[in-house]
Amino acid sequence: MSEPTIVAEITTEPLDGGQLSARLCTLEDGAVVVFEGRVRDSNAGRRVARLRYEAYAEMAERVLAEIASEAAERYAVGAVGAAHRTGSLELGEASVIVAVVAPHREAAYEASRYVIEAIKQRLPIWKEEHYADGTSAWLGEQPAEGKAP
Amino acid sequence: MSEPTIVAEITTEPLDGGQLSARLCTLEDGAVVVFEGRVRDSNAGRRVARLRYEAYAEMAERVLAEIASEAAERYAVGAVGAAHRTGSLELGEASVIVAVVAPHREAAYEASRYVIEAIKQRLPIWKEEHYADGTSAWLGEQPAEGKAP
Amino acid sequence: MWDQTPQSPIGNSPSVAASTVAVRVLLFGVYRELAGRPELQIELPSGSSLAELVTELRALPGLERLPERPAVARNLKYASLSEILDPADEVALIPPVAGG
Amino acid sequence: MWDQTPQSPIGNSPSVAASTVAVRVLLFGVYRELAGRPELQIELPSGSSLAELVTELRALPGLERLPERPAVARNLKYASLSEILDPADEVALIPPVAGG
Repeated sequence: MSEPTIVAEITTEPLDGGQLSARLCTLEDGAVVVFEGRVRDSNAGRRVARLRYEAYAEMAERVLAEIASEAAERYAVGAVGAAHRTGSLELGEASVIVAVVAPHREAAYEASRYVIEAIKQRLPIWKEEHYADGTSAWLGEQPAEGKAP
Repeated sequence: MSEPTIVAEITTEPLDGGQLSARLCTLEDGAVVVFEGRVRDSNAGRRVARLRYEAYAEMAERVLAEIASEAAERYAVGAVGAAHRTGSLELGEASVIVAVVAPHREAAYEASRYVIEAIKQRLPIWKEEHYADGTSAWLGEQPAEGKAP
Repeated sequence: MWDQTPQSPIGNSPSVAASTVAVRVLLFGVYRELAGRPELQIELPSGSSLAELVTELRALPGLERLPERPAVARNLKYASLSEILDPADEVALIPPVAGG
Repeated sequence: MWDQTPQSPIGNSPSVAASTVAVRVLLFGVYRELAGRPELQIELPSGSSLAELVTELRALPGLERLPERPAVARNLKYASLSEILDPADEVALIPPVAGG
């Protein structure tokens, strides 16, 4: 198997998982796993109207490429692609996609899971939820104490 | 959450995972996992030219719906869709797709994995590999002894 | 152990008309190729099990290579070989599956 | 513990010109809102650590609510608060991330 392909993008454009996986797939790859994270209409019991994602874009692209490369080193995959959207998103729109293609399904699932968990832990992106009642809040999924998460 | 949606199809038409997940997704679902199995150009060291899938179609649609329903009972998901293609497939074409949408990603990944593993264990579908050297062989991934696999 | 001759009318069966069962047998994949055909009609004594049907089938030309205990489906569901056949059952012999 | 006055020229620093470091500090999300701005320029004595930079920042209006030990990045990489600042470093304060 040749060196795995890595794609990592931070973009304000709408995301398309099928398009990303089509770009990555080769005839050696029998398994494709695409994860898509979408804007839900509620969170922690509150009605969400829309979201805004803010990124430290230059760093986030590096970190996303690092995460994808780590997954490609750990698992026997042909390619790992990940993209995160920034700016304002409506309900139902995709905020993140992860596409992994691999000769076999076990590696594809595991690499996919690795990437999305790492994104949630350390991609420098922030989410501001705007609620149906007109208020808004910044979310953070883990404490920011100390050094690198 | 309302009753999960179940889609199960055995078809000779090309499969499209993005289309299937789009049909299933609601605004309650923040996570989408799409698995696609594709025809690889080699298997067990032999060059594959194309595949032919044969199904006991009437039973396979029932079994596929059962599998999808089992996944929807076990995991907190909004919908489970699965489709398997039959007939002749060229290299790179999708033979199977599984789309799961769920409020949260853990359930989406787990249900997706459950469905594809169960498909491989008990969906009454058979695969004839046609090799580059002109020969062909029927594949079977587990012994057929005794009762239901 | 059974042959295809209908059971004697003085057998145990309460109904004379039900002394045999006719089942449709579907064959797929490698089993279909062994038999050289996708479907068979088999008549067996009433009360025969799926295991006994398999024994009959293994006596047919080409099907000697069928496993002694293949996976089977009865009326679209996986079934145990100990199940007793009903008239008009549709039985399928299920080779090792290879979906996905 | 440090103030923003340049270190005395008779300090330990071998080069007089390097007695202070000027760093660019980027603020995101909730930290940006606390500061009321996305970016600051801070001058610190040479040899200052990231922890010392954080102490300086927490003395600024609005940033009192910054955690004592926030996550930080230095030149696009997560960094330990014990790291010593280099001139022209780009430092970012990283609020709890919420990608995905």
